Amino acid sequence: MPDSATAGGFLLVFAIVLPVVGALLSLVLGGRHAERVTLILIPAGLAVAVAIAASIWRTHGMLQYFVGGWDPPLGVAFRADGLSAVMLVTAALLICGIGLFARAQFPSPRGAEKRAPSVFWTLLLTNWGALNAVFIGGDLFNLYVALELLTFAAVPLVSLDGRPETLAAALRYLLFALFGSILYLLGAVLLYGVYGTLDIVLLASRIRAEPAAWAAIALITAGLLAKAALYPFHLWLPPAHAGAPAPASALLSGLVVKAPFFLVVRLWFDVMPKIPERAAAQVLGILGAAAILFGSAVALRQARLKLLIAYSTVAQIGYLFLMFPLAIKPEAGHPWSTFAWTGGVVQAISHAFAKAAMFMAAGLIAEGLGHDRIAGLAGIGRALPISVLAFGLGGLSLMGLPPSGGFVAKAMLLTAAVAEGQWWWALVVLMGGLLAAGYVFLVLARSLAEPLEPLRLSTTISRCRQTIVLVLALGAVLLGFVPLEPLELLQIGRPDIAIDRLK
Amino acid sequence: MALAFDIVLVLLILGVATWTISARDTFAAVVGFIGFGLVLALAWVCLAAPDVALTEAAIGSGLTGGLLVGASARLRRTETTSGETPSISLRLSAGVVCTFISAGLAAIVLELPGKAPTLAPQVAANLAMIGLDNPVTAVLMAYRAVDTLLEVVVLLLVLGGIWSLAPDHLWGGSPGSRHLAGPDGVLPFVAQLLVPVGILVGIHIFWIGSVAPGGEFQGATILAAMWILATMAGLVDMPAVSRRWLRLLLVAGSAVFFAVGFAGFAMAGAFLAYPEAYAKLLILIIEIPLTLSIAATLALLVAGPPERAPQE
Amino acid sequence: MSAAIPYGLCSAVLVGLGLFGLITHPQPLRKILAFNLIGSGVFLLFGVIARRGAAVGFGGDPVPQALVITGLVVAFAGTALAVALLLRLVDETRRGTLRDE
Amino acid sequence: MSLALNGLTIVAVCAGAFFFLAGTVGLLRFPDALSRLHALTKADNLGLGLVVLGLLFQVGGVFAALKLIGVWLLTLLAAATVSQLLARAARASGPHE
Amino acid sequence: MADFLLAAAGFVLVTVAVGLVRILSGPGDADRIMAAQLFGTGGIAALLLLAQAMSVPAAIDVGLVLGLLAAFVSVAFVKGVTRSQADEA
Repeated sequence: MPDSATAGGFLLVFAIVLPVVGALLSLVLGGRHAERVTLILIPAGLAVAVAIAASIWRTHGMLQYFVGGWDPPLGVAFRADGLSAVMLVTAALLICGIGLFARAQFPSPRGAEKRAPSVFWTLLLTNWGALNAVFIGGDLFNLYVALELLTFAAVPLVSLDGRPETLAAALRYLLFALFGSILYLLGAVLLYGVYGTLDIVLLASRIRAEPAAWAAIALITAGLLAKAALYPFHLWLPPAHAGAPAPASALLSGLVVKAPFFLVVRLWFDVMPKIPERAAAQVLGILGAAAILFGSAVALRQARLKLLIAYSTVAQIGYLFLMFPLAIKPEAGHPWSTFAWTGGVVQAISHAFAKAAMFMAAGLIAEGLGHDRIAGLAGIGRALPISVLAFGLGGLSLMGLPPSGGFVAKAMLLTAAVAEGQWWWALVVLMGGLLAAGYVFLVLARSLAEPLEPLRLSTTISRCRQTIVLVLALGAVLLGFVPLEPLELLQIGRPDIAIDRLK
Repeated sequence: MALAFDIVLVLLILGVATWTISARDTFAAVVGFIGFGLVLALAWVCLAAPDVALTEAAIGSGLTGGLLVGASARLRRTETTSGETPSISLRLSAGVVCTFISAGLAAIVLELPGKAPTLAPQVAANLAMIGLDNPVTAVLMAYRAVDTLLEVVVLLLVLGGIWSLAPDHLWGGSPGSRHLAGPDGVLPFVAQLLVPVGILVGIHIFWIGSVAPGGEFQGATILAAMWILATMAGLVDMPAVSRRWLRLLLVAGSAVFFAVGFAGFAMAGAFLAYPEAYAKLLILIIEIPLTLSIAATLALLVAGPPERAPQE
Repeated sequence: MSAAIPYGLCSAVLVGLGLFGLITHPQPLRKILAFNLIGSGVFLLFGVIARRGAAVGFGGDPVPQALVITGLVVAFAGTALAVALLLRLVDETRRGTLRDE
Repeated sequence: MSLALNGLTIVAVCAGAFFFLAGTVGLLRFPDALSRLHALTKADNLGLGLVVLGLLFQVGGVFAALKLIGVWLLTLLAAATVSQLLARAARASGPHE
Repeated sequence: MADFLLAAAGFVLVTVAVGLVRILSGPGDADRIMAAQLFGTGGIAALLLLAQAMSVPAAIDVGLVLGLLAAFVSVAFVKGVTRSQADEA
C-alpha cells in the first residue's frame, strides 16, 4: 500500500470534479446548455476513467491522492485499485450510452427552459460524480457524503414525471435511503470512537476482532443493504425503478444500486478481511438467495414490462451477495475465494450493461405502443426487432446462458460453490437461472407472437436509439468473451493477491 | 453539581424525544421536536462543542423546525384520513428490537477504550500553517475541505431536486405563494425590526468563525432564516428560480471553492491545498461567497418548489 | 471523562427511540421526524466521542465536531427533500381525487 | 466588592427563576388561550430579564454585556409579536377542537 | 458561584419542562406553540446561565441564535395555519 500520493493521482480528483462542475454549470446556464455540457463532458470523463485504468494496469499498483496535501487520518484520501478502475470505466461507458439514448427523450428545445430535460441532464452528471466519488473514496465520512449525494441525485429522477405514484415511490425510496445512510454513519462513528480514524487503509491496519468493530460492521452493512435493496430491504426498488423514465431506470438499476454493493465489498474484503465471521457471510448469502428466488418468482407474475424488469433487478442483486459466503469462507486468498469474488464483480458489471439495455429497450417498446402491458406486446417483435433483440440479449446475461457476462459470472459462482462443497448456493444459482429464463421467454414469446390485428406504433422509434440499446446489450454479451487475463486488473491493489492461481 | 445538571439535561432530552415519538398529533410532535433541538443545543455546550451547539440551534432546531412546522400545519387537514395505527404485535416486536439495539449501543458506549483516540494534537500542530484559531473551522475549510465542498454540492443538488417537483408549467417560477403585508401590519413591522438585527447577528457569527465558535454554515443559516422571515412578512418576494442572478448567487460559493481548489494545484501542489502564507486569506475568499450561496440555498430549500408561473 | 457517559447512554436511547418511531408510524412526516431523532442520537454519540478525545487544550476532538456540523447540514437537506416530496404528493393526490380521473 | 456582585447576581437570578415558575403555573392553571398568553409573555420575559440582569454582574467585557442584553431584547420582541400573531390565530380558529 | 448558576439553570429548565406538559394536554395548536415558546425562553435563560457557569462565552451567541429562530419558527407556524385555511377555502 503506497503511503504517499502516487503519480497520476490527480486523475482521481478529475473523476469527481469534472461531472460535478458540469452539473453546477448546467444549473447556472440552464436550458439547452445542460444537455450540451453533458455531451461535452461524457468523452472527457470517459477519457479520465480509461486513463485511471490504464495507469493502474501499467504500474500494477493502485493510485492514491491526498486532497489538500493532508495525509490521513487528518486529511481525506482518494484511492483507486483495480476494482475501482473497472467500476469507473463501467460507469463512464454506461453514462455514455444513457446520455446518447436520452437525447431523443429529453431534448432541450430553443427558448424557455423546460423542466424535465434540465433536471435530467443535471442529475445525470451529478449521479456520475457521486458514483465516481464512491468508487474512489478512501474515507468513511467522505463516502457518507458521496452516498448522500448519490441518493439525492437519484431520488428526483424517480419522480421526474410528477405522477402521484412516482412521487410516492420517490418518497419511499428516499426514506429507505436516509435510514440506510444513518445506520452507515452510526457504524462509521463507532469505528472512529474506537480506532481514531475514518481512513479505510488505516482502519484496516488498526481494526481488531472485538464487539465494537462487529457492531460497527453490522450497522454499516445493514445501512448499505437498505440502499442496495437486498431482500428484505427491496420494497422500495420496484416502484421506483419501474416508475422512472427509461434512461433514468437504466441508470438507477444499472449503476446506482451497485455503489452500496461496491462499498460492502470494499468493507468486507479490504477493510476487515480478518473480522467477518463465516456465519455473517452465510447470512448475506441467504439474503441473496432469498432475493434471487423471491425476485424472480414475483417477476414472473408481473403484468407490466417495466415492473418485471425491476423485480428482476431485485433478483440479480441477490447474485451479487452470493459471493460473500463463497469468498469469505476459506481463508481469503484461497483460489476458490478469488474465483467467487471475481464472479460477483463480473456479475455487477454484466448486470449493469444488461439491465440498462433492457430498461431502455422496454422504454422504446412502451414509447412505441403507448403502454407496457406484457399481454399487449404481440407483434412488437416485428415492429421493433432491434429493441426486442437487445432485450433478449440482455436476458441471456440474466439467465446466465453463454455467451454472456452473466454466464461467466454465474459459472464462476457455481464452480466456487461446488468446489467448496457449498452446493446449496449452486442450486440457488441454477434455480434463479431457470426462473429468469421463464420471465425472459415470457416476454419474448409475447413479443414474437402474431398480433390479432396489425400493430401500429403510436410514434416512430429511431433506429439510432435502438442501436444504442443494442450496443449496450452486446456489451453484456461481449463480457462473456473477455478472457480471464484482463480480469487480473480487478485484483490489483487487493490485499490478498491470489491471481497466479487463477490462470 | 455538573454531573447532576448533565443528568437532568439528559432526562429532559429523553423526555422530549419520547414525546416527539409518542404524541398522537403530528403537530404536537413537531413542536416537541423543536424543544428537543433546544435542549440538544444545551447538551452540545456541556460537551464543549459550542460550534455544534450553534449549528444545532440554527439548523437542527430552527430551520428544520420551521420547515416541519410549516409542513405539518399544511398537512393538518389531510391527516385524519391516514389515521391507521400499526398493530400491537408490530409495535411490540419493534419495541423489543429497538430496546435490544439501544442496549447494545449503550454497552458499546460503556466499553469504549479507556484511552480515547483523538486527532486533536494533529489538528493543533497544523493550525499555525493555516492561520486560523478555531480548530473546527480549520477541519472544515482545510483538512477536510473536500467534505465541505461536496456538502455544498449536496445542498445545491437537493435544491435542484426540490425544484424538479414543480409541475411543468410552473418551472422557473417563484416558490411559495405571494405573501401580502397584513392590513394592520404587525408582521411587517416585526420583520423590519428583526431582519436587520438578524443579518447583523448572522454576519457576526460568520465573521468570528475563524477565531471563535461560529462559521459559514451557522451564519448562513441565520441569514437564510431572515430572508424567509422577510418573505413571509411580505417585505420581499421570492425571486423566480429561473433568474440568472439567482442561479449565479447559488453557485458562486462552490465556484470560488473549486477555483481556489484548482489554484491549489499550481500554488501548493495539490487540489484544495493552500500555500502557507496565503492560507487565511484564501479561506476568507472562499468563505464570503460561500456564506452567501449557502444562505440563499438554505432559504430556497425551505421555500420549496416553484408554485407560481414565471411571468413573461 | 465520565461526564460524557450520560450523553453516551442518551444517544443510545435516542437511536432506539427514533428507530421505533420509524418502524411504527405510518405517516411519512412522523417517519421524517423519527429519522431526525436517530440522526441526533448518532451525532450526539459522535459528540461524546469528540469530548472523550479532549487534548492539547481543546475541550474536544475538533474533527468529529466538524463532521457533526457537516452531518447536520446534510441531514437538513434530506429532510427538506423529503418534506417537499411529501407536500407535493399530498397536493397531487388531492387534486387527483378532485379531478375524478 | 465581588462578594456584593455575587450577592446581587444570586438575588436577581433567584427572582428570575421564580418568575419562570410563575409562568409555568399560569400556563397550567389559566382556563383559556388568551389569558394563558397573557400570563406567559409577562412572566417568562421578566424571568429572562432578571437572569440577564444577574449575569450582567458577572461578565467581563462590555461586548458580552451588550450581547446579553441583545438576547433579552430579541426574545422580548419575538415573544411580543408572536403572541400578537398567536392571539389573532387563536381568535380566528376559535376555541375549536 | 458556578455551582449556583448551574443549579439555577437546572431549576429553570425543569420548571419550563413542566410547562411542556401543556403540549400534552393541548388542546389547540396555539397552546402548543406557546408552550414551545415558554420552553424556548427558559432554555435561553438556562443557556446563558450555563455559559457563565462553564465560562463558554460562545454560548451567548447560541442564545442569540435561538432567540432569533424562535421568532422565525413561530411566524412559520402562523403562516402555515393561515395557508392551510386558505387551501381549505
